Amino acid sequence: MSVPAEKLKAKLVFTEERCKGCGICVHACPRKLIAISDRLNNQGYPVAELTAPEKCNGCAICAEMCPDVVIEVWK
Amino acid sequence: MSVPAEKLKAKLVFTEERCKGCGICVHACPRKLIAISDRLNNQGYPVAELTAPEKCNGCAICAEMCPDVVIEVWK
Amino acid sequence: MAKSKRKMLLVKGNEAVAMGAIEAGCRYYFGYPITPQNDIPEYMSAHMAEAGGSFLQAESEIASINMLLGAAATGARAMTSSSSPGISLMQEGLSYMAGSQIPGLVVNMSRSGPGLGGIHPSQGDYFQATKGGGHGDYRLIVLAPDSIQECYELTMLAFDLADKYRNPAMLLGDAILGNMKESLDPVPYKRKVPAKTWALTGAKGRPTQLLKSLYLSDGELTKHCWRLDKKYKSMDKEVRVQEVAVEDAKMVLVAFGSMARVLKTTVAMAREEGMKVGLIRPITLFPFPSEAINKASGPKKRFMVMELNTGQMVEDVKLAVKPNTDVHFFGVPPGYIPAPDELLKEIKKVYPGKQGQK
Amino acid sequence: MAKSKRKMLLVKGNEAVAMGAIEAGCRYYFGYPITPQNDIPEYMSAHMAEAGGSFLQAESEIASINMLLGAAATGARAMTSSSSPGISLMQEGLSYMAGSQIPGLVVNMSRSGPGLGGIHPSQGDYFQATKGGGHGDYRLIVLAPDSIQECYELTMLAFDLADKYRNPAMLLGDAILGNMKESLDPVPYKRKVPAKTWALTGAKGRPTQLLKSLYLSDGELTKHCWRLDKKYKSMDKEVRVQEVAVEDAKMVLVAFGSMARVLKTTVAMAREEGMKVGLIRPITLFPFPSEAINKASGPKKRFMVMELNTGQMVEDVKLAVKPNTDVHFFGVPPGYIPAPDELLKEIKKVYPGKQGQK
Amino acid sequence: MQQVFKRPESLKDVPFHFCAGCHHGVIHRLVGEALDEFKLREDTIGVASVGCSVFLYDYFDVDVLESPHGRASAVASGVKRARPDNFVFTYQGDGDLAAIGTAEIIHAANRGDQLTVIFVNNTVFGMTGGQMAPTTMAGQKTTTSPYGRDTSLAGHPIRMAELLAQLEGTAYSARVAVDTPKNLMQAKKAMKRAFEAQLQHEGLGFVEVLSSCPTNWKMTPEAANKRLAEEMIPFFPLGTYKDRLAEKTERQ
Amino acid sequence: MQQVFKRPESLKDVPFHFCAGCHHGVIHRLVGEALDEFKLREDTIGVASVGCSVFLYDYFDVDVLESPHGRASAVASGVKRARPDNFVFTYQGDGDLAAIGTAEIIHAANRGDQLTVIFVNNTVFGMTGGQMAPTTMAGQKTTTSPYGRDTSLAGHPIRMAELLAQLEGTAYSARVAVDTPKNLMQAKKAMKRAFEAQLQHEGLGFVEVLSSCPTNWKMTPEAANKRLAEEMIPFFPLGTYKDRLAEKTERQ
Amino acid sequence: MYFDVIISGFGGQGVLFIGNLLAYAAIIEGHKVTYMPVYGVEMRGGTANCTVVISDDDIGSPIINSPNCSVVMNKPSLVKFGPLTRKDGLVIVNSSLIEAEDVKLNGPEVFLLPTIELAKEAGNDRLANMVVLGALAEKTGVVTLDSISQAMKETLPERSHKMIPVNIRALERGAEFVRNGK
Amino acid sequence: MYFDVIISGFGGQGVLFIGNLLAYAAIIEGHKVTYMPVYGVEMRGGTANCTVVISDDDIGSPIINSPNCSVVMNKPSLVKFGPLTRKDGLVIVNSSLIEAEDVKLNGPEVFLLPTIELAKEAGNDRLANMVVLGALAEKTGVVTLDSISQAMKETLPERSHKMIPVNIRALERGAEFVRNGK
Ligand SMILES: Cc1ncc(C[n+]2csc(CCOP(=O)(O)OP(=O)(O)O)c2C)c(N)n1
Ligand SMILES: Cc1ncc(C[n+]2csc(CCOP(=O)(O)OP(=O)(O)O)c2C)c(N)n1
Ligand code: SF4
Ligand code: SF4
Ligand code: SF4
Ligand code: SF4
Repeated sequence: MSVPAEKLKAKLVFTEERCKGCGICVHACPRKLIAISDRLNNQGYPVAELTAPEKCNGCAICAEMCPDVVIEVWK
Repeated sequence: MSVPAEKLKAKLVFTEERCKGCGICVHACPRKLIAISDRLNNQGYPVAELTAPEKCNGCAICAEMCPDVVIEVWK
Repeated sequence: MAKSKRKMLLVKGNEAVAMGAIEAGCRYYFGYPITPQNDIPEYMSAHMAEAGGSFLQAESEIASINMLLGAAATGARAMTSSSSPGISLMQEGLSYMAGSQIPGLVVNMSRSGPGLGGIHPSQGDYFQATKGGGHGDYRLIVLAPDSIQECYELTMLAFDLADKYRNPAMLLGDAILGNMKESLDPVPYKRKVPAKTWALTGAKGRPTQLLKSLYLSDGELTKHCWRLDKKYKSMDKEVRVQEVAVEDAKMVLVAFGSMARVLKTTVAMAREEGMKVGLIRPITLFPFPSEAINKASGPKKRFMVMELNTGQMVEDVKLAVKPNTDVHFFGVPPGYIPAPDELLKEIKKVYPGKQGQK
Repeated sequence: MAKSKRKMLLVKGNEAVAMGAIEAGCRYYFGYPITPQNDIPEYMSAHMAEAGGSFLQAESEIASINMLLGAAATGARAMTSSSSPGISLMQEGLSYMAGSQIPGLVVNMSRSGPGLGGIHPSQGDYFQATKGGGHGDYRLIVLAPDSIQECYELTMLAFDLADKYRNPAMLLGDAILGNMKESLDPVPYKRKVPAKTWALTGAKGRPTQLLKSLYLSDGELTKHCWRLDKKYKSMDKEVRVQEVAVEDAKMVLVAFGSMARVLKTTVAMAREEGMKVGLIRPITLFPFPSEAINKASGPKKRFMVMELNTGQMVEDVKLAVKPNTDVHFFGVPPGYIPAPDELLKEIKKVYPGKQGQK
Repeated sequence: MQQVFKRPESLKDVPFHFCAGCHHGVIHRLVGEALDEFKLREDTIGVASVGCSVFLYDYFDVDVLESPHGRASAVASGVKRARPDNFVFTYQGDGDLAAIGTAEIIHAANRGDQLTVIFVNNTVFGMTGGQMAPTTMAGQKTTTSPYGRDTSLAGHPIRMAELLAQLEGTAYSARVAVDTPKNLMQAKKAMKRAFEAQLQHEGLGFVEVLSSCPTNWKMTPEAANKRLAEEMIPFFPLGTYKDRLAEKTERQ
Repeated sequence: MQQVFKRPESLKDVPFHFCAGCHHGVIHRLVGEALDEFKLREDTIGVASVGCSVFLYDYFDVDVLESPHGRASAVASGVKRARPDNFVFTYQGDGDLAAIGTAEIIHAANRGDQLTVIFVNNTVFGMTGGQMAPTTMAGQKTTTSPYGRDTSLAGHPIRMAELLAQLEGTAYSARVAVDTPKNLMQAKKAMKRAFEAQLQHEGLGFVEVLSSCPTNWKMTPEAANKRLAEEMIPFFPLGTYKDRLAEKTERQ
Repeated sequence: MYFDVIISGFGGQGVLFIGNLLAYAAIIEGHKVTYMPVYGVEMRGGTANCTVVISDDDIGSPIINSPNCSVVMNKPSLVKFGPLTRKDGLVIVNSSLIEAEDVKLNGPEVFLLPTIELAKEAGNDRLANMVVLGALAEKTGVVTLDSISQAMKETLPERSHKMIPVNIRALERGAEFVRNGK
Repeated sequence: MYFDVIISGFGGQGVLFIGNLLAYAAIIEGHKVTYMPVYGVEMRGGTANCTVVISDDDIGSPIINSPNCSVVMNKPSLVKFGPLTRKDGLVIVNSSLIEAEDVKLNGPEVFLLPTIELAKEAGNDRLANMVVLGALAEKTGVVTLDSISQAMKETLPERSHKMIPVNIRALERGAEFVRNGK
């Protein structure tokens, strides 16, 4: 679920199949830009997503904290 | 090998069969009154003896230090 | 195992073992977690204190078996439980308990080996349990349940036999028996615990006592070993064995524990098809029911030993049968549980008079 | 074991083992002291560094076997040694080594059990060594020397077989063999160590490697166990056995290690008295020389198994003989070593055609 | 744009089997990052212990050896003696290292074996279903302390980082956590120090990582992180208990 | 005249099998005296370890249980759980307690098991012929360190009294010696304290006694005592490392 | 009388709970029964299953390789257990999480059950498992809903008894769906 | 050719040393030989013994229950091994430590040897063991003194070689006493 790269300060790529919906990124994000969606992946977990890509500055704290290395960050 | 009790300040009794001639009592005695004799016991050890019973005041340090509980002390 | 008016419970084999132990007066439990028997320590941690006893989670299986040695030496009924790798770690301690003639119960809800293996049901510890996995000439009393009711009742019996013979006893189950639930009639324990005059309780008003396995002077240990050997031989009278349709059987299956359980269905299927198949299920693995097996054997009988391993008890069966009895083996090492009809296929391959027999 | 021009040495069995190991390229020794094998770690501590290897006194036998597992996993020749109670503590580790297919040598200079027992020579660990004292379906390669020369040469062979089959090997001696001195011809090691492509050495320029015994997915472990079983069966070609005067023997003795050694004198005595007595000495206890025993057996033959225990190898002999062979047992549990003439008396009791036979 | 965060190369590109929110995943990644940083992937032999992290070999792209439960340090000591030029690490839980493996870690540390030991303290036996560990907090309910850990019978939680720091052969010992970004940064540093201890032949490098086990704590990942901060850290203080490299630098 | 020194009643009237000058004998006597002093002979269950002191039962006139090498503390923990009203002590060598028995003593202490542990540190494995122990001094020659203990491979000697003092459940931990009359008097006091720790249900009482092994040190008893004073005591300082009873008294 | 079923799904869907209830209900009705849960490490990673065998004869294996009936609560369970089900058997599919078109089994009868929706209707969408149990009982007749209710009373701790009514409603909703097809 | 002997005494009397020398000397003379020392815990408490068997055939047991020859260096050894010696055997008694009247054996020949006195004469009273070895060799002829000297050279570390001459003198003194009775 990547967000188009143009005119964004940063790009986050979620490997959704690996997300376990644990919500750690949700709490970690200093700007509260991540939420757990209603979407279930094939493992049955509701997956995390970036709610406001344009506000993300790519601090990568979510990625650092994610136990499942779900998020990759470009800047 | 007990020393006659009369007119002595203290009495030391060596259970000679248990003496291993280790010499610890010899070094422990503050007055240097104990020596290892030439006598072998049945275990083959040369046994310790009190050389000058009249000088012994029964401090019992030899007895305390003897690893084989060979010496009993009366006072 | 008569029906009763008590409420039937639906419990796991592991729980049945723990309940049986407490009912039989076991008051000290020492153990270290390992799948597939964790319900036992978990049950004990919840219930031992209210029974007036003590639950201690040890730092390892080595500590467990040695704590058991200590507690049992005081005359108390005590136990530990584990599964295969953990039981391997107890071998020195078991040898000491046997050598010092200290009773006590060790439960092995065995899992699959060798090594870390897995947590599948397995009967790969038969040799270890019955021949002595530890050093020296000694034996464990080994009981092998095949139902939840037996998990409960044989646990009680194991304590009794251990005390009677002053020898450690082992209850040998597996991952299936430990984890499946079945109905249990929790019959009360009624036998008497023998007086333990040898127990260490402090020398108040009596000479001091000593429990040890060290015998250094000339010939002393030789005597001790023969004394133990005599004791082990005398256990023959404790043999327990279940026979299913053996009398007229042309082909006799031998299996224990879970495997025997599955084979009971297979025997019924075979009988329905008109094949004279029977089953001998050793309940005591040591002492081994050699006599029952010998009786059922003979040059005209076909035997088939079935185990969840690559072939262990089959040796004891071969040693027990009459000369020229044909003994086959079918093994399923851990990782798969064959269904009754699959086993029937194997039986058909060697059923006497059938096509394809070997 | 041909004579040579090398200087004959007068060394203990323990030393011969250590010398053989270093000569065969063993460079890592891990061990914990225990009588009667302390000369092995002592020798190693003095000589391993100069051979370019490393001696490490472990904190326990459990640490020893696991250090051995670690060192051997890198492809190095490595070993540990101990005696009975210490070997009991290694059972979990041995099962892991076998399950992970890691070679390595474990020397058991066995002493008397059960428990602390004593330090007398004993053969009470036969079951443990050959049937697997640890959990699960696995076997050790077991070699049993009966002389100092064999202590040296079988140690070398044990390394070779371990490497060839990727399985732990055990040298099973006893307190006599470990502590007696005899002349030794220190023949040089000439065989090649096989390449160990499976070894863990860091994944430089190759895919990563893994050594493990855990097989969790459906059916995987079943396959692994059968693969191991096949390997164990294939070891049959490695059987080594010594036969003494067996060809025309009416009565065949079976014994290993020290006991076999003493019996060689007894056989000579019996022959002098005109009795046709022979001896089969298994040198490999696993694989067991069933074929040799089977060949020598038959309804007209009398067998007598003699062991320094209450009866262990006798089971394997009974499993090996032809139907209706008469197999007797004479055991001497630890604490006493019978002299050749005493053993002759026992033999006479059952020698065929003699008075008093059973 | 440049990639500023990516999966370390020493980790295989596969999903973890850990429960949702379990810290094992982060800790794995930190180890992977340290392996990358020191370019050790091809020189490493990892030693897996038995616990939820038993599948180390599924995740790390290095040679791996499985060890019996609790014996990882002894296994690693054996590996390192035979391969002194390889980098050798163990990854052990608190059941593995602080219960059954106590003797092995104490003596590996006391000998100063050149190993890096990652110790994951989540106050329970995770893999086997949440039984009490030596690190379980006083009063904590687990499946084998259903009424809470009774310190009068089971004692108090054991502090391994402090204990091992006492031993001569320990070159580095620290306790860290990965519950907050700040703690995580500290954890990264500690991880590297523990690597350096071995790389510079100073002795054993030890990092205790406080970790959550939402499954067995029966908590959401968020609540678990909170518990870690509020209950565990006060009893298990974060910090460096020994750092021989730093001592050396100071002396110079 | 009055008898001012006699064999304690808790010791049987038989000779010791120890070598000439070996301190095991004195230490046995001190334990016997403490048993007498607290009138514990009939309430005691002694746990013998495997080492030169394995024949405990030949000397002490109390119920005795033999344990496997290194496992005396675990065995004693089992005894004590089943018989909380008996006095339970172990007597262990440095091979037994500080090598193979490390995990068992650490966890018995950590649990605060109500035991009294007498630990005899003579820097070698005595019974098996003088091999290196975890307590062997740096550079010390033993049968398995023929060139002297190499600390770079075998580490430094381990200090058990200090290590155990770290653990919550340890109520008392001290190191004493019996090489001089003065040290012996201290040892007597420590012995009693370690008894009291158990008698007052405070936790584990531990006394490390520095001891000589003339046979394996290959020294005369006199030279052995000298070595003990000059080499051992500086590395293994005598003293009380923990005393919860005293702490309590102070607080009161 | 003989019946066996494998009930499978994510951890947290309560499949072990309903398996246990089913087994207990069968005991109440006087049958012999075995219940075998997955255990140990297999529970990590989030899937769970259990096997229940109900019979009037002694039960041999509590592990069934080819069940008469499968209840699959999620897709991975369908993939694993669907094909193992006997040709003449029954597969109850949680159609709230599994698309009908993904169910490609040849042989067993497939019964689609919108568990979450029905549970919601009964008052609590987390009771999808009870909906399934009700449907299973109704569809196979192996035990009555009454026995299941009874089993709940006997096995649930006192403090959970207040939850029984809503559970029963969910049970009944499942049964009703079987009867009415809606 | 067959010979066996048990040599026993206090620890420190050097009985293991001379047993080993005897065995090595026999190897030098081309015989087969076994040497079996006591080991382990038995060494505590101060007694030691070893068994040497020398033969031209393969040697079965290195442990002998009834030796042809016993050398007893102290009283406890006499008590233990004297009576085990074969009736037609030989007991060499260290008469420096054992009173002649204490030797009550019926059967074996008893040979009294004042070892300490003879050792003193040879130059070092601690070499009583070498006196015994010399006497044993002379009395039984099992090996020559030359072979024993040779064995010493081959087995002693270089740094001890300077002690060889006085050891040889003690050996010879023992042999001489056998020859001359004084
Ligand atoms: C000898 C032995 N005993 C017990 C076990 C069972 N076992 C497996 S993992 C484990 C403990 C897991 O806890 P921990 O080490 O804390 O790791 P976590 O799972 O919490 O990461 C235990 C006791 C085993 N495999 N082997
Ligand atoms: C499992 C096991 N390993 C090893 C031994 C051998 N062993 C007996 S006593 C001992 C150590 C003795 O040393 P220590 O404990 O220091 O006591 P000391 O003899 O010096 O008093 C050892 C290693 C044994 N009996 N059991
Ligand atoms: S932290 Fe990772 S696994 Fe957890 S919800 Fe966020 S992206 Fe998913
Ligand atoms: S201290 Fe005791 S054993 Fe030693 S010499 Fe003196 S009396 Fe004898
Ligand atoms: S059980 Fe606990 S430690 Fe194990 S993976 Fe799950 S959350 Fe992590
Ligand atoms: S060997 Fe050492 S510790 Fe053992 S009795 Fe002799 S002097 Fe004492």
